[in-house]
Amino acid sequence: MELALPQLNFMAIMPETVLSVVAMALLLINVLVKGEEKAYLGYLSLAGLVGALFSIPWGAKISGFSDMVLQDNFSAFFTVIFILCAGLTILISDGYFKKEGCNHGELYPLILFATVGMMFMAKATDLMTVFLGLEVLSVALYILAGFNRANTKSNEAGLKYFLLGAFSTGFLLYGMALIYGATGSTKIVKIAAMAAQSSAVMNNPMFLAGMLLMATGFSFKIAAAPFHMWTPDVYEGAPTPITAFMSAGPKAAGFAAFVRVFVIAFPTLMPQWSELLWILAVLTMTTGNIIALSQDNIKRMLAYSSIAHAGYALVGFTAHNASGVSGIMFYLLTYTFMNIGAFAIIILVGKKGEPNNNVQDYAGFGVKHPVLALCMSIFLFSLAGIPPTAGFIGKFYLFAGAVQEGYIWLAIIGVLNSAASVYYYLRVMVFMYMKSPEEEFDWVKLSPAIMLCILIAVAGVLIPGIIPNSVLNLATLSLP
Amino acid sequence: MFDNVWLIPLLPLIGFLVNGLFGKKIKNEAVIGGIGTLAIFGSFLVSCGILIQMIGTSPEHRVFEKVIFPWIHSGNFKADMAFLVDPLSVVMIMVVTGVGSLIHLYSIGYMHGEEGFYRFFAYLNLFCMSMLLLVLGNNLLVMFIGWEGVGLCSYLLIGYYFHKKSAGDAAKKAFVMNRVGDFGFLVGLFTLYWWLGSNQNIWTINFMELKQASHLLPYGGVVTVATLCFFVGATGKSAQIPLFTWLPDAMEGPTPVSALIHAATMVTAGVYMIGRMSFIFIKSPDTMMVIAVVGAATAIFAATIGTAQNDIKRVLAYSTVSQLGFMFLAMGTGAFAAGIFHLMTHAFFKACLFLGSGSVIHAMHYALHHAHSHDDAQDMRNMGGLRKAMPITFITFLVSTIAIAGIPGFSGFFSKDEILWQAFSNPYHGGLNMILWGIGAVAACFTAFYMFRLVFMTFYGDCRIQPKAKSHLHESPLVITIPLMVLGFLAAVGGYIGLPKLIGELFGGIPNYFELWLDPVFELAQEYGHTYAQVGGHHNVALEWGLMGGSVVIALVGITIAFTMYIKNTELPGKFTSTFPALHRAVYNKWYIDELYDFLFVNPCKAFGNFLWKGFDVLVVDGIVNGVAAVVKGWSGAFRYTATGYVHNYAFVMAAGTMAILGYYIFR
Amino acid sequence: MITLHHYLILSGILFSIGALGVLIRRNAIVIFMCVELMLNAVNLTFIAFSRYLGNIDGQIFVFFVMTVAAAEAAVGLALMIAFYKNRESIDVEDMNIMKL
Amino acid sequence: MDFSLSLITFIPLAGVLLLLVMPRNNAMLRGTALCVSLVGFIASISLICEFKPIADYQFVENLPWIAAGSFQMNYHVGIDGISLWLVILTTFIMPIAILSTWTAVEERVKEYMICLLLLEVGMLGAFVSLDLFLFYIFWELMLIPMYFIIGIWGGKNRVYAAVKFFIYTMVGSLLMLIAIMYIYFKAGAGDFDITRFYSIGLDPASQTWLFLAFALAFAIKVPMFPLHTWLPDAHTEAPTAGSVILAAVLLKMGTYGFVRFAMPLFPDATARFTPLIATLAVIGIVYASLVAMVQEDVKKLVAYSSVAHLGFVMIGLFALNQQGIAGGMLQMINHGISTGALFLIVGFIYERRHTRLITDFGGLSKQMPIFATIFMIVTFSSIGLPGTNGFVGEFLVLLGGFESGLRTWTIIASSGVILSAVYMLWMFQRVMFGELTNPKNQVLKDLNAREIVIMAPLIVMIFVMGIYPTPFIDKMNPSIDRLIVQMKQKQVAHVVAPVTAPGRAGIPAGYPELPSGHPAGEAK
Repeated sequence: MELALPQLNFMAIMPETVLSVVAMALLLINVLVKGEEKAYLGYLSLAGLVGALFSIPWGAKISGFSDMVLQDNFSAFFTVIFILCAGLTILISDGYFKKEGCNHGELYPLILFATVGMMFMAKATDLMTVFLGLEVLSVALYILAGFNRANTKSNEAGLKYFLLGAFSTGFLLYGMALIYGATGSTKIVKIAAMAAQSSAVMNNPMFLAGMLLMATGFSFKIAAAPFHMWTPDVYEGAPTPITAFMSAGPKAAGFAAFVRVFVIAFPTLMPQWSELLWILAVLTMTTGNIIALSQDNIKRMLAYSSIAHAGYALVGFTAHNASGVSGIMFYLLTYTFMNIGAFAIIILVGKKGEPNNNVQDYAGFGVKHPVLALCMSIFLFSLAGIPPTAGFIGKFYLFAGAVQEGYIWLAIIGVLNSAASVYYYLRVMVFMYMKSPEEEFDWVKLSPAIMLCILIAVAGVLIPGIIPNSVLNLATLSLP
Repeated sequence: MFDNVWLIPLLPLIGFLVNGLFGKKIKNEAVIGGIGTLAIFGSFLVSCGILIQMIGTSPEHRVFEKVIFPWIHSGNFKADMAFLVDPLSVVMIMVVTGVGSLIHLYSIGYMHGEEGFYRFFAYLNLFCMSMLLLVLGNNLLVMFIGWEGVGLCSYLLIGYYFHKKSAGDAAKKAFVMNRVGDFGFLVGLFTLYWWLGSNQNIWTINFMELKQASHLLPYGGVVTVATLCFFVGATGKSAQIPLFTWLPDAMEGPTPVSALIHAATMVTAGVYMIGRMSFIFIKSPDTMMVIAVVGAATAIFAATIGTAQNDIKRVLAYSTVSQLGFMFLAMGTGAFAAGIFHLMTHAFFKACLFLGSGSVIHAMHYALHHAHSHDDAQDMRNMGGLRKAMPITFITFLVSTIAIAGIPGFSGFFSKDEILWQAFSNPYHGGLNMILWGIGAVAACFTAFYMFRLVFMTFYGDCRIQPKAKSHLHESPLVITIPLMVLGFLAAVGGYIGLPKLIGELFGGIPNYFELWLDPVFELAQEYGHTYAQVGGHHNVALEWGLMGGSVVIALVGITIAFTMYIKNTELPGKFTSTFPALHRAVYNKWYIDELYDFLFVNPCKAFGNFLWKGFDVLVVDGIVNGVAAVVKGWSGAFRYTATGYVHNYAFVMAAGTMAILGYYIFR
Repeated sequence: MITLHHYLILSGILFSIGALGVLIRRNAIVIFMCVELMLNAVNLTFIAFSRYLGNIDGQIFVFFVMTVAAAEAAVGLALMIAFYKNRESIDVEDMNIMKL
Repeated sequence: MDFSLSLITFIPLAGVLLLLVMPRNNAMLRGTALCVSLVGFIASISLICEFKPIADYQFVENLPWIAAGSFQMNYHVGIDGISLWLVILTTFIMPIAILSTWTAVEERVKEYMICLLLLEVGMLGAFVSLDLFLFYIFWELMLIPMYFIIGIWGGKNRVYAAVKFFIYTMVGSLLMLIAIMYIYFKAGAGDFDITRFYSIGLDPASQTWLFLAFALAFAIKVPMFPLHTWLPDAHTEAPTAGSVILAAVLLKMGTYGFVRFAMPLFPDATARFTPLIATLAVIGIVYASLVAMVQEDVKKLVAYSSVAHLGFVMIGLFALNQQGIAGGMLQMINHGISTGALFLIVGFIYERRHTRLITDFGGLSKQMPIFATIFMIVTFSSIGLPGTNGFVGEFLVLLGGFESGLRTWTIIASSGVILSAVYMLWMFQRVMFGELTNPKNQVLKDLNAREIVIMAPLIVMIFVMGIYPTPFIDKMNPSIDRLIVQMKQKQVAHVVAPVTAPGRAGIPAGYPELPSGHPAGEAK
């Protein structure tokens, strides 16, 4: 029997290859070039990212490696999100790590590898690719979380993330195994075909259990309610640029895989998982918002806010119609801008070793640095979902999707949650503007990189907020 | 002359604007006083012109309307700023502008040296403008502008001495009480407008249109409701039983104010309103009875309080309330012309009495001021024997007192006797007439008693003024005494234009010109009245003579009692008060009405307000709002402790979560 | 005769032991070993299904799982060493600086 | 397609950009802000001249804005008789409010002016937008500057008041957002144009829920009785200019919302909820008046008085006849002028004495005569004395209420006329009359030229609208007629037309035109 050569059109994974090559090159350069100055590594990695950005084959629908990956608009849109997220993180990390004194060159390749992992998750049409992408991303993130070896908090964050990450991968894999057992294939298209074909498969409890276990695995990754416990500790402990990266990139990747796998592989189990997501969404939003109300540490507060935002995205996912899914994609893009922008300002305000991450330490920031405080306010208003910002448009589309599908009560709970979330976002502004400054904030130095990042973030929040046509159309075009 | 009727209210308005805006700069009292007086005197001349022109025209078409500009037009509701001139309004504008001009002249002298001189004349002119609007308005809304305008001006003028807290309180009390009346007026207006509109599809509040449509109104029913509400408005404005306590306190204002507003013009607004809408009021017998009863009750009630007051202006205030009671009694018994006639005569002699008392107070202030003593210049107990010191004031005061007491030959007798006779002989209230006449007669007796008590205490007897001050007592300047003389003359002569028919025949058939003059206005009302009047009102002449004689006797009885108690043996009043201490104290404290109102309305409102604010608003509503926030914060605090920091706890929660999901779905 | 169900039950048991191990044990390394146990249980399931279904996808998947487990081991132990250097203990009880 | 409306809405935004680039010299900042608002006002005067008294929308602009997924939102703006005067009120009040900050605010003047101008953009946008989504955007946009104004430049516990104000309004408006989405899907494909939503025939059941969602958002803003507690806090803590705009315009957003959105969109639900809302309004009037009576803080008293005044507006609106709605609209503008003036007055004495407690004042009228006259005129306008603007509005509201089915409510409400006299005059007497004992009061200066220039236009408007309100009413009548006919038609249509066409078909064609002006329906 002759060996049928699988058609491996590399065009499908062109951006990933570019990034991987650049990352490996950086690793070598880092070893060869002596000297403390690591900034050039940053610029090179940015160049790599831009290269990857231009190599995305828009509009085409190329499935590579015998249906292991599928490069379509959906994954292209998410790839843009990942590249943006990585780029912004790199911009803000140079100043931070120099200040913290752990300026190791390996940071940039790790970020690039994590981005590659995310891209694979976005284009995976096979459970194996999903698993691989997930693991590449997670492993890179475990190291990044514990990057600041000297700081015990960073160590603890890395270790906690590792243990719980591995634990959740176990469940994910066990789910994949059961699905494979029930349907005989790991290709999501085939799974759907098998399930539709024979009702035996469809109501085989193993099939349902597999789907549920996979759901828990993914929920861990996007920090949905019962599986969110790790998020606050890891976000607080990890170095701030990495927290920014973790809060935006991997969450989007988790959603990409979650959406693609569930929408394509399990249409038959739609009622079950839609109801599960309904419950998860309510739990996630409520837990995230309520605990965030009484948080003093701003990083921990943003951690719980990111849980809440995962909940809002889940609302869109529960209503798996066009408006819901495009809402998720638009929302995750703008969420990247808002969150990384906010973390950029936290980096600026933070001193070495981050002693002053409490909200109270922001007293009088509005008086001392009006422009920076204004940017922070824009990010916070966008997180809260107040109209002129993109956050509002995103939330509008998510909840509109839910209302269209008839989940009125879900939308109402979502809306009440975002009203509650307004309180802790306003609380930051209260300290910034309405309290008299105790300190001079003179240690806040604006490096050109951070300024660029903040500018891009502000543009990313306001422009889609006021004229969201282009981005929204792109999102609606690229449904899975 | 009819065309420029709009000049009448406009001139005082101009006077108000000039004095109000530039008064502070002019500073010269004569100029300010001059502007004020000329403004009102101008309107008086225009009114005379209109009166003469109206006398010239035949009675049928003595009605003239002039629209100035469209005020509120919304949907089917139309209200224009427009004036109506007919015999009733001519009488009123003559009274208002005539007495008004005299009082303006008087106040130039009286207010001499006051610090806010220009402010006083500005408000006085504003008051005249509002009163003229009220009287000339051709629809209910313009009348309401005047109605509230006079309320505003009485607030401003009573509170003229604003540094005195009592003046401020009195002003506020007056305005609030008027406002209660206005509330009644508004509700009445709405009921009438709504009922006529929705049932007969006539959407109007114009008097003439209402008159044409009045035949569609039923007897009683919605008309009773509307007219009762209007009557509440009237009681508020003309200080009748429920809402009269503000008038005595209004004496805090300067005396010309009391004379103009609280004697001659504003308080008569209620009577005018009933007169103007007589064709509606007459259509509900119950309201007419209520008006008559309330009128009579107020007359007797206020008269009793008047007897025990020591402040000269308070006695006159209560006498005004009592005389108004007579007017309402007349209106209630359908004798509209008699009511308006008494209104006119009362304006003359009451204004004269007030101005006379003002001149007395003025002189007392001057004297006590020089003697550097601080006893009250208005308290009759430290006056006495002033007739020699102030002859003109004394004579005019005496003439007016005789008029008000109802001594034949003077104006008071003709108008009051006419009211008593109509009360006795009107066909509407059957058996009640006797009681009404009786109350009226007793009230007339009381009136005679306390008026002459006042005269004897101030002008006769030994002089109780401070010995040092006695030498400084002298007559008020001419500018004060001229209005007194004119008013005194009018008080004496005013009655003859409305001679009752009975006396008219005696002197060769002189008709009752006043009634003839007002006939076209009230004949529609009489016509409606006859439809339900009991037949056979007894009109025999002998009875009328007997009653007239009776009322004269009553007046004389009152005077003699006053004479014996205050001239012959002056300790009689002391003996009387000691034998009935409780009665005296009750009467002196105005039957504790003010305390009753405070107890019933003012304090409960304040307490309820406090309860609502502290109790409901802060505790309940804010409690709920902050409560929800606290609950959410509580939950947040509680949930926060779930993040224990231990990896195994987190792992446990994850495992539990997975088990729960699996269990829920697999075994469902 | 050993049927598919035996394998599944065995892997289920192995998986639960691993999971319980993670919950109960306090030492980081032991926890990691338990996670490895869970992954191997999954491998067993894959092999059983692959044999039962007759196609080799499952076995390919096992290779991926093993390589990933190895990578995770390297990273995990590195993190534990770093943690040990700072805190002289890799006991999970000490990992609670960040709470509430 | 003339761009006058967009011009007026976005002139203040241009002003904001201008201010951003200007150096921090306070006088220049205030000057530019004043000029920008004056230019806005002059531009809006052109609106009045060109406004034709016809029923449908004028100066309409309709540009496609967002067209993505299943949604289509347009930048659709236009005004008719109802929203014209509110726009004018906004542009009229802004220069006055800005002028009043000359001595009041010293620190961070640039941010203050930016917040004020942004607030104006939000308000104008909300009044002119005919696209429900666009309205919601501007509705929320207003909250941000107001939050900062109260929060940064406010009084003692300004933070509590600012946060309470923000979240209170936010909760209501978010529920409205859900209702907007629901209507959009009920109305099928197309944009968020309200005229399109007017024509869809919603079934009474869903109408109830939607009406409640809308009504809650607007009731919080009005504020109606149980939801009003944020107003006294917001007012007492806000700086003078902030509370003037809050009272003059922001409260009208709620009543405007009822007239423009809640009532025409859900006629059946409006008919069903009229008794409830009338009851709340009446309670609001009496309750707020009683509570105002016992206040010690002048600003809180004026805040409660505006709750009472807006209770009148609500009764007017829900009377659903020509006089009632015209009266309600007039009362909105009157309240804007008289309460705005009252807050300015409280601001003046606060700037001089830095206290708002009534007991600290007394006998001011001897010390400050001009101030006394102005204060008196405004007090009597607020009480609703004939000849001032307050009376015209109140009278029409009560007349309209009496004619419609709300007779008993109107009688209780007209007792509010007495209560308002009580608390206003009691406050006026305690502040202005009485002995000038307090030494601090004896040195107070009277109003300076700037303050008189601030008050002059308001006093003029008080008398102009009181004596000659016809031009205001004439411009409103046609659009009010259209609103009434539209609502009556839809209510009757549901009763008469048997359920032939499903809700989507709207009114059966050829329905006879009801004679406008005659209050058909429940008046009999």
